[in-house]
Amino acid sequence: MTKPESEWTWKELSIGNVVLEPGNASEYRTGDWKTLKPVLNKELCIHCGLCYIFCPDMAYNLNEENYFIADLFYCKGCGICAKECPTGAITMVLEEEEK
Amino acid sequence: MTKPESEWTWKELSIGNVVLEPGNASEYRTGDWKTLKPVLNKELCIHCGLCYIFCPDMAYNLNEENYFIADLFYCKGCGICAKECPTGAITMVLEEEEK
Amino acid sequence: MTENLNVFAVRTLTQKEYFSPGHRSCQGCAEALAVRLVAKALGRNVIVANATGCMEIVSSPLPYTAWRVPWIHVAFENTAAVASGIESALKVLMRKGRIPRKKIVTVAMGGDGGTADIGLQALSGALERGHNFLYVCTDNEAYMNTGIQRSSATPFGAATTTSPVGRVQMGQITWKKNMPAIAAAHNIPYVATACPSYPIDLVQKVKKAADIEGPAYVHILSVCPTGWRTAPELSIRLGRLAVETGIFPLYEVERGQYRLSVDFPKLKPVKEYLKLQGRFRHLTDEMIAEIEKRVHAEYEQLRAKAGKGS
Amino acid sequence: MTENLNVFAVRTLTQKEYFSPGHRSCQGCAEALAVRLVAKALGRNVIVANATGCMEIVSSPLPYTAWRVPWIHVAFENTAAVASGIESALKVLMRKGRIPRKKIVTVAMGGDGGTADIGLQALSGALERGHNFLYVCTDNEAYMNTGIQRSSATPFGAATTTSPVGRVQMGQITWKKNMPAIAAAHNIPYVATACPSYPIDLVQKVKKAADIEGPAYVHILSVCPTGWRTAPELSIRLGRLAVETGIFPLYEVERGQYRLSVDFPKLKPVKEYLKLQGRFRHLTDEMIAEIEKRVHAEYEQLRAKAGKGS
Amino acid sequence: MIEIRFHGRGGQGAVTSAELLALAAIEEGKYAQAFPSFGPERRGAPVLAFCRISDQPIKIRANIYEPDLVVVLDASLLKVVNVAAGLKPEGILVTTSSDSPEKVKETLKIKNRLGVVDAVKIAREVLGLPITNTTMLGSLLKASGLVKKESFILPLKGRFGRVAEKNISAFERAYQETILIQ
Amino acid sequence: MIEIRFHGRGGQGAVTSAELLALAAIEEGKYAQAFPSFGPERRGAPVLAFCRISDQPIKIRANIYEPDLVVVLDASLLKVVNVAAGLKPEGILVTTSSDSPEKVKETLKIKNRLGVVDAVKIAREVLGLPITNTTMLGSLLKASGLVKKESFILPLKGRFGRVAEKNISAFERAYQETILIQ
Amino acid sequence: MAKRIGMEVSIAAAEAVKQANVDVISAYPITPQTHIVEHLAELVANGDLDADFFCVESEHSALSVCVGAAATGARTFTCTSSQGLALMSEITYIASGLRLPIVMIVSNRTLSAPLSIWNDHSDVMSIRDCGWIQFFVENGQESYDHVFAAYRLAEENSVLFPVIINMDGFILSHVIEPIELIEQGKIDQFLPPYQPVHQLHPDHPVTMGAFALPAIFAETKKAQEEALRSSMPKIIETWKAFGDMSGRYYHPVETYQAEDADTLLVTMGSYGETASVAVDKMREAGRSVGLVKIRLWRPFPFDDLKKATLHAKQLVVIDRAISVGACGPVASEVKAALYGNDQRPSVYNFVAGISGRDVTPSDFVKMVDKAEIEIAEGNKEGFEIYGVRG
Amino acid sequence: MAKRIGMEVSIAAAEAVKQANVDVISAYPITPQTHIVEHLAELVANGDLDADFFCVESEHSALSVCVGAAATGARTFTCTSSQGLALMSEITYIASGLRLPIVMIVSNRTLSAPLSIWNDHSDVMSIRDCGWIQFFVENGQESYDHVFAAYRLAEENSVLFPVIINMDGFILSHVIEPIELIEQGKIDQFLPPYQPVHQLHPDHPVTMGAFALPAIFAETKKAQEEALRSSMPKIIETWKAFGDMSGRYYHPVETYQAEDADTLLVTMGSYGETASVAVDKMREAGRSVGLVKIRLWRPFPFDDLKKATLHAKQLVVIDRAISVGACGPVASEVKAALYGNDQRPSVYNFVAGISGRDVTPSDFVKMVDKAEIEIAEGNKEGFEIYGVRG
Ligand SMILES: Cc1ncc(C[n+]2csc(CCOP(=O)(O)OP(=O)(O)O)c2C)c(N)n1
Ligand SMILES: Cc1ncc(C[n+]2csc(CCOP(=O)(O)OP(=O)(O)O)c2C)c(N)n1
Ligand code: SF4
Ligand code: SF4
Ligand code: SF4
Ligand code: SF4
Repeated sequence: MTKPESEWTWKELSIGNVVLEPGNASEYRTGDWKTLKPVLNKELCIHCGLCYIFCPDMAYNLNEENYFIADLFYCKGCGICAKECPTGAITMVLEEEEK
Repeated sequence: MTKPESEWTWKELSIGNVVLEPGNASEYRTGDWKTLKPVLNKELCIHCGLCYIFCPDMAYNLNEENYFIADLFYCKGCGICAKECPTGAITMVLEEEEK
Repeated sequence: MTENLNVFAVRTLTQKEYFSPGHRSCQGCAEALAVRLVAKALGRNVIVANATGCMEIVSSPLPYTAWRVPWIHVAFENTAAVASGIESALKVLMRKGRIPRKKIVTVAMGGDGGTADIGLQALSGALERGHNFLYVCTDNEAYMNTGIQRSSATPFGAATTTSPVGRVQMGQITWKKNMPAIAAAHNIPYVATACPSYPIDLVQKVKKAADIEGPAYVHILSVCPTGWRTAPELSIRLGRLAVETGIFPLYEVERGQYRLSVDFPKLKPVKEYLKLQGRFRHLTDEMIAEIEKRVHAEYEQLRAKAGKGS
Repeated sequence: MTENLNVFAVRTLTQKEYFSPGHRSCQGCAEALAVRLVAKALGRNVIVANATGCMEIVSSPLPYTAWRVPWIHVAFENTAAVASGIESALKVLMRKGRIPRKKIVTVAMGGDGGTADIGLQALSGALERGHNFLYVCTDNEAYMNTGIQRSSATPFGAATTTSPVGRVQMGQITWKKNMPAIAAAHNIPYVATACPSYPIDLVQKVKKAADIEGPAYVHILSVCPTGWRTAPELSIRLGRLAVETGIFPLYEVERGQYRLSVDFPKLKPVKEYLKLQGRFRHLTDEMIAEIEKRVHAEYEQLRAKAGKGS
Repeated sequence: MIEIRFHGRGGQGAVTSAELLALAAIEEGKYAQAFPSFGPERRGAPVLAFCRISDQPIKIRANIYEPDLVVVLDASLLKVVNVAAGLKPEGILVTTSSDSPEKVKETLKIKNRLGVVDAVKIAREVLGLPITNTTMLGSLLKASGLVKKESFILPLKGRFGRVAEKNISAFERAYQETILIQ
Repeated sequence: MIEIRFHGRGGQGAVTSAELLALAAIEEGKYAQAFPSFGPERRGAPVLAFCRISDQPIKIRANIYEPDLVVVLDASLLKVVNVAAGLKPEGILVTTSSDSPEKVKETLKIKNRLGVVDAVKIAREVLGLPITNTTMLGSLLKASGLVKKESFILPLKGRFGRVAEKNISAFERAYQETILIQ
Repeated sequence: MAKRIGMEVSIAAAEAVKQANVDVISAYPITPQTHIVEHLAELVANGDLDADFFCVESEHSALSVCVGAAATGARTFTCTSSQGLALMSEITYIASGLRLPIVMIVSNRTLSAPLSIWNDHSDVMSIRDCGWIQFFVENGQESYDHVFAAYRLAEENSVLFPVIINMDGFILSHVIEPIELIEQGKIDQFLPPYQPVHQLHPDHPVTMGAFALPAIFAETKKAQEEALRSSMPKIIETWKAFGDMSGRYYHPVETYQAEDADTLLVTMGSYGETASVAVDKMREAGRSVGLVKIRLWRPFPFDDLKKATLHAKQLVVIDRAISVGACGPVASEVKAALYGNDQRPSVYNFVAGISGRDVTPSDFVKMVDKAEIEIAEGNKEGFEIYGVRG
Repeated sequence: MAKRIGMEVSIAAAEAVKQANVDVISAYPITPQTHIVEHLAELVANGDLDADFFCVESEHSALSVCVGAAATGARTFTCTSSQGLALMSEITYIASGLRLPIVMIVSNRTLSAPLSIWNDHSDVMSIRDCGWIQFFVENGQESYDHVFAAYRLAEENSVLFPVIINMDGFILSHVIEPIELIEQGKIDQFLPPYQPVHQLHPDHPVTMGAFALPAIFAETKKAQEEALRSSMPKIIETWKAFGDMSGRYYHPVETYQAEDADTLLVTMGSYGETASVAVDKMREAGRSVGLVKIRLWRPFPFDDLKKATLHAKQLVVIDRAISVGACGPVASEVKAALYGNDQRPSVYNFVAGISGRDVTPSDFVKMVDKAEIEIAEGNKEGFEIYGVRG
C-alpha cells in the first residue's frame, strides 16, 4: 500500500519524485464519488462486454459466471454502461437507497 | 546626419531606443565593401531597368538622360546587374584599377 | 461501419489494462476512455510522454500513478520534443548495446490545447525530423483542465469560458483548426482520426500507427461531459453522433492517400448532436444551418480526397 | 510566364523605395532584394513586424534603420504574434477614434527559420485567429544570420554547418518542410509562393495578399550566396532555375483553389540548378536522380491540385 | 468571527453556497470571505468551500481548520468524508438527508447540534434539479441565524437572474423544514 | 608579447590568417591567442581579426588596441579603413598591393616600417583564386620573423588538406616577394 | 460614492481592467489566473468593455501581442501564472527594453517540477531582473486599486515601463470579499487615455527594436536602469494621487507596529494581513514584534527598507520562493540593502508557504520564536524551509 | 601523454563532449554558441562520435529532448546562449526537479532588448534559481576540463543534478588558444557510462513528473534544495579526482594574491585572467590588492567565499549583469553571504563588460581606484555601471 501524500517526509521521496509502483492509483477509491450505481439484471445480460469496453474507469471485470460486474470501489456512477447496454440490462440506482 | 553608434551618450538615447529618422541607413556607405564596380556601356543600354530592379542595394537611379546609373556610395559590387543585363551593357571592373 | 452492430466484437480485445482504475477523471470522461483504449492497443512495450492537461492531472497525483507502463510528464507544450528525446535515446542505447534490442513504441499524448496550440511547434518539429513515434491527440475541444477555455480546436459557436455567450458575442467565432490536415501536410506516413465510441476502430488505428516506421498522428475526439455541459452517460452516444453527423468523420491518411473508415451516404442532421450539449444551447437556427452547410461541404471535400467524390 | 521576356515590364513599377540603401546585407543577397520588392509592393501605409534574422540585423543597427515605414523587431519566434497585436491595436484605435480610419496593412516577416521552425506556432495561432494581416516568409533555406545552420526548410542533401558533409552523412537528411501546404491547411484565404527573380509576379502577389481581408501567407524563395556558396552575381539566375526545374514552383492558393503562376510542360534538369551551388557539391548522381524524381512527383501533384493533372 | 465549511461534490456548487453566504453578509455591511478548497478535484469528487463572517475586517488568509458551522450538500458524503472534522464543540452541522436527524447523528457519531433537511427533495420539487447549494443555505440560516434572510435576495438575483425566484423558494422551504436537534 | 591585427573583408578569411598564425606559434610551444572582431559583418564588409603571441601564458582577454603588427589582406581597404590605427611607433604594417611600397606609404601617411607584396597576383597565380589570407602570412613572416616557416606546415595541412601544398607555395612566394621599407 | 461589493478578487481585478478602459487584451489560460481572463471575456462578449480580447496559442505570444499592440499605441493587458510566466520570460525583458507600458497581473503560483497549481512566488522571482516595475498586493482591494495605479504610472512619459501586479494565486485570486469600487468618473480623471510618445504609424515611421553593437549597448542598458531607478518619485507620486482620489494610500514599504519593535517580520504579498494578526497576538503577549511589508519589489526600495528597519535587532524574513542552492530572494535583497549599515539587524530567513502550504498566524509566531532563539544562540545565517515533514 | 593543441575554445568544448561519449545531442543554433554544435555535427557526420545529433525547432524543445533522452537513460548534451536560454527557462527548472543529469554549456550572451549578440551574464543570471549546478570557467582549458567534471558530478547517484558550464561568449568561445587534451583512456576511467537510478523502460515501468498537491510539494522542494546543498562535498571530490587525473585542480572559490590584500576584486568567468593582470600591475605599484574568483555559482559557496574574504577591508565586486532596479546579482549574493559576519568588508559593486564592452586590465585598475576612494569617503553602497558614455 502506498502512503497517502500527507504522510511522506522529504527524506522518503525517491530522487526526482519518481513513482515506483506502476498503477498504484488502483489503491485509490473513486467509488466514493458516485451518487448512483449500476445494477445488472443478469437475465437481460447477453455478455457482449459493451459495458466493460465503454467504462472510462475500468470498473468492469468478468466474473466466473461470464458476467461483467462493476467494481464499486472504482465505479464513479457515470451511467455510461447503463446507457450503452444494448439490452437495457443495467440500471442506475441511488447509492443511498440500497442500504 | 545621424551620429554613429560610438558617439551617443546614454542620456541622448530616445526612450526605448526608437530610431526616429526613417531610412537613415542611407547615410551609411556600403560602397566601401566592393572590390569590383559596375561600369555601363551606354551604347548597349536599352533602358529596360533590369539592373535597377534586381539590385539588392537600391544602387540604381534613373538619371536625366534616362539611363540607370549605379550609385557607388551604395553599390557593393555583387555583379548581379552586369549578369542580368540582357544586352551585356554592364561590366564589372576592379575598383583599384580605375584610379 | 458494422462495428457497433456486432456487439460481441469487443470480446476480441485484450482484457489487460495498462491505464489503471483509480484515476481521477470526471464521471463519464470519454477522454479517460480514449486513453484507456490507446493504452490497451499499445500494450506493455511502450513509453508514454504526456502533456500537461486533464489526463496528466487525473493520472499522476504524487505518490500515485494510474500508469502501468513507463510514463513521463514534463510540461504542456513540449511533449513531442520529450518523445523525440525518448525515441532517440532508445535508438542510441540499443545501438550501443546498453539496453537490449526490442521494439518499444514511443508515444506522445496531449489534449487539443497541448497539440493544436501550445504544443504545435514541438509536434511539427518532431514530425519534420521523422522520429519513429506516435502522437495521439485527445481532443475534447477546449482547455478542460483549467476550466473550459477555448482552444483552436473548439468548434464554431461553442460556448467556453473564454468564448462566452454574451449580448454581443455568441461563443467561439472561429472554425475548428484542422489538425489532421496540418499533420498530413507534413508528409508523414500515417494520419488518422478516431473516437472511443468506435473502440475497435480506435484500437486498430493505434496499433497500425504504432507499427508504422516514422511519425504517425492519431486525432481522437474525446467527449468531455464537464466541458461540453452534457450528461455523463451520453459520452459514448455523443461521440457516435459526431461521426454520424459528419462533424467528426473517421478516416486515415496513409502516405497522402485518404480513406474514409466509415462513410455515410446520408449524414444525420447536426442538430441531433448539437442540441444535447449545453455549450451549444444558445445557437440560433441560422447558426445551426451555417454549421451544417460547412460540415457538409467539408465532408464532401473529404470524400473527394478519398476518391469518393460525387 | 512571359514576365522576363518583356524586359520593360519593370518600368511599370514605382521607383519609390521603402527599404533604403545602406542596409548591410551581403553582396548579392536576394533576400534583401525580396524585402526591397515586398516593401515596394506594400507602399507607405504599412506596419512591418520583423523576426530576428539576417534582414533584421542588416537593416537596424542602432542608431540606423533601413526602414522608411514603421517597423518593429521584437524577437525571433513571435513575429506573427506581434503582428496580431499591431493589427488588433489598429482596429481598436480606429474604432475608438483615437487614430483616423484608413487602410494600414499589417505585415509580419521572417526567414524560413523564423517561420517554419521557431515561429511556426505563433504563425499558426495568428492564422487560426483570422487576423487581417500578411505574413511573408523569406526563405533562404537555412539559418543564415547565425552562420548557415539547417532549418526544416533546408532541402534534402544540402550541406549546412549542422547538416555537414562527412564520412557517414551527406548533408541534410530530411526533405524540405512544405510551409505553403501547412499554411493552406489552415484554411486561410490566400497563400502564394514567389521569388525575386520574378519581380513583377512577386509584387503582384504581395499586393493581392495585402488587399485580401483576413490572413494571407506569401512564401518567397530568397537566394543567399553566402549560405548557398554561390557567386553573388548568380542570385537572380539561381532563383529562376529553382522555378524552371520545378524545385520551387510559383503558385497561388486562393480559398483552397490552387493555381500555377507559371507552368512548365517540361522542367529543366535539377542538376542545372544544383551544380552551381557549393552546398550541393557533394551530391552523387544517384542523389540527384532521387531529388529529381521527388521534385517531378511533387510537381505533378501540384499540377493535379491546380486542375492540370496529366 | 464565524467560520463555516461546506462539503459538496465537484460540480455541485459548494463554492456558490459559500459565495452567496459571504455576499449576503457583505450586503449587510459585514466583512466576509469565501473561497474554495483550491483542489484539482473533478466532477463527482468530494470538495470543500469555506466562508468567514465578521464585524471586523478579516485579516486572516488561511484555511479553516476549526469551523463554527459545517454544511453538507450531499448526503452520500456523510459516509465517505469526515464532515465533522475540527468542528468546534459548540459548533453546528447541517446536512441534507432523507433520514431522521437522530439517525444522522448516530451515523456521524458527533455531539454537536445538528440540523437536517431533505434538501434533495426540496430542490427536485422546487428547482426541478437535485442541486442543493442554495437550498442548504436556508437550512444553515435556520440553524445559525448568521445573516438576515433578505440579505440573500440580491446575491441570489445577481447569481441566478431569472431562476432566482425559484432558488429563493427552495431556500425558504429548507429554512422552514430544517429540523434541529441538540 | 606580440600583438597582431588583421584587416580583411567578410568572407576573405582574415580569421583564418590569425588562426593559422596562432597555431604555428602554439606548434612551437609558444602561447598564442587568435580571435575575430566578433561583429555581424557580412560578406564584403571590412572586418578585423587579432592574434597575440607570447612566451608566457597569455592572461589578457580584451581587444588589441595598440598592435605591434598590422596585416592588410585587401588593398581596397587601404582607402576606406584606418588600417594603421593604434599601430605602435616601432610596429610594422604589411599589405597586399600592386603599388610600390613608397606609393602605399604615401597613401597611408605612416612613419612605420612597411612591407608590400602583390598577394592578389600571387594567389591568383598559385591558388587560382584571389584569396590572400595564407599568402599574406608569408609576407608577415618576412617582415617580422615571428615564428618559423616550418611551423606553418602542420596548421596549413590541418586546415586545407589536399590544397595545403598550393597554399604553402603561395605563402613561400609572398615571403620571397615582400618588399620592406623603413 | 464608492460602492462596496462582495466579489471574487479576480473579478475585481478584471473589473478594474475594464474601468481602465483597455484596448487590447491577450492572454493564455493557466490556473489560477483563469478567472481574470474569463471575466474579461464576458465583459467583452456582453459589450460592457470595448476592447479586442483574444486568447492566443501560448503565453509567449500573449505578451508578444501586447508588445505589438502597445507599440501601436494601445493600452494593453495580460495576466498569467507560473509556467506561463516562465514561457514568456524572454519577452518580459524585451518589453522593458522597448519601454512599453503593458500591465500584467501575475496570479502567483509555483514553478514545476513537480507541477503544482498552488501559490508561491517562484514564478515572479524568476524574472526579478527583467526591468518591470513590480508590485505585491495583499488583499482584494489592493488588487483592484493597483490596476489603476499601474496604468497611470506605466504610461507616465517619464516612466514608460511595464508593470507587474503580483497577486497571490488562490490565496487572493479565488477569494470572495468586499471591494470598494471607484466611480468611473474618478477613474477617467485619474487615468486619461494613453498618449504614446512613440507609436507605430505610417504618418511618422519609426523603427523599434533595433539591435545594438557593443559600442552602444551599455548606454542603452544604463538608460534603462537609470530610468527604472528614477521612477521611484513618480511611483510615490502616483500612489499619492491615487490616495487623494480613493482615500487609500500606498507606500513602497509599509509597516505595522514596527517603530519600536526589536523583531520585525518582513513579508511580501498576501502574507501581510495574516502576519499582522500574528503580530497582534505577540504584542498581546508583551513581545516586541512588528511587521514590515514590501509592496514595491522593483525598483527595490532600498531607502525605505532601511528606514523601516533602522531600530530593529532582528529581522525574520519570510520568503515564498527559494533560489535553489542559495537562499530566499527577498532575504538576499534585504541583506544586500542593509549591508552597508553600520548597525544592522540579524536576519533569519524562512521559506514558507511554498506551493499552497498554508501559513497561519501561529506559524508566524513559531517562526519568530525559532528565529529569536537561534539568533540569541548566535546563529546568524538562519535559513530554513519551514513546516516540512521529516 | 596529454597533447597540447591550438584550437578554438568552442571546438575544444565540443571535443570534450565527444570524449565524454554522449548519446544524444539536441540543440538550436544561436550566436555565440554555434561553433560548439557545428563541430559536434561534423564529428557525428564523420562517424567520429557515435551519438544521435539533431537540431530541433527551438531551444525549449532542445532541452526537452534532453529531458526525454536523459529520462530514458542516455547521456545528453545541449548548449545555448541568451534568448535561447530564456526561451528554455521553464524547462531548466523542470530538469532540476526531475533530477536529470543533463550537461549544458551556456555561451553567455546578453538578453534583448536591444538585441545584441555579445557577452555578458544576463542570460544565466535569469535562471539562477532553477536548481542546476552552475560553473563559470575562465579559459579554454577550463572549458574543456569542466565537461568531464560536469558529467561525472551530474551522474553521481548522490547528486543527480543537471549542470551548466558558463563559458563567456566570444571572449572565450571564439578564441583560438592552446588546449591540453586528455587521453581517451583516462577519460573513460574517469567517466564510466551513465548508470541511471531510474529510467524509462517497459521492463520496470516508472512514472516521472507526477504532480504534487500542497500536502507533499514542500517536501519535494526541501528534498531538492537539500540535495543541491549537500552536493558540495561531491563537487569538491570530483574536482579533486579530476585534478589527480589531469594535474589541474579546481575549487569553488579561487584566489590570486588574496591572502593579505586589503582590497579584493571579486569576479566570475573570463574576467579572471585579465583581472589577475591588473592585480599584478597594482601589486607592482605597491598596492594591497588581490583577486577572488567565484567558479561555483550554484550551489553558492558561502563558506569558501567567507574564508577567502575574511581579512579584506573592501571588496570590488564586478558583475556582468544587472538586476534592473536592484543591483548586480553577484554583489547581492556576496553581500548576503557575508551579512552575518561580525567583521565584514565594504562592498563596491560595478557592472562592467555588458554586452561585449571590452574590459581591460586598466579598467580593473580604474574600478579599484574609484572604489577605494569612494569607500574611503564613506560611500558604502557603491553601485555603478562602468564605462558608459554620458
Ligand atoms: C506554459 C503553460 N501554460 C498554461 C498552462 C496551464 N494549462 C495546463 S493544462 C491546460 C489546458 C489543457 O488543455 P488540453 O491540452 O486541451 O487538454 P485537456 O485538459 O482538455 O485534456 C492549461 C491551459 C501550463 N501548464 N503551462
Ligand atoms: C530564441 C532564439 N533562438 C535563437 C536565436 C538566434 N538566431 C537569430 S536569427 C537566427 C537564424 C535566422 O534564420 P532565418 O529565420 O532562416 O532567417 P535568415 O537569417 O536566414 O534570413 C537564429 C538561429 C534567437 N535570436 N532567438
Ligand atoms: S457507471 Fe460509469 S464508472 Fe460506473 S461502471 Fe458504469 S461506466 Fe463505469
Ligand atoms: S553590382 Fe550589385 S550592388 Fe552594385 S549596382 Fe550592380 S546589382 Fe547593385
Ligand atoms: S474535464 Fe472533461 S476531459 Fe477533463 S477529466 Fe473531466 S470529463 Fe475528462
Ligand atoms: S547571409 Fe545570405 S541572406 Fe543573410 S545577408 Fe548574407 S546573403 Fe543575405
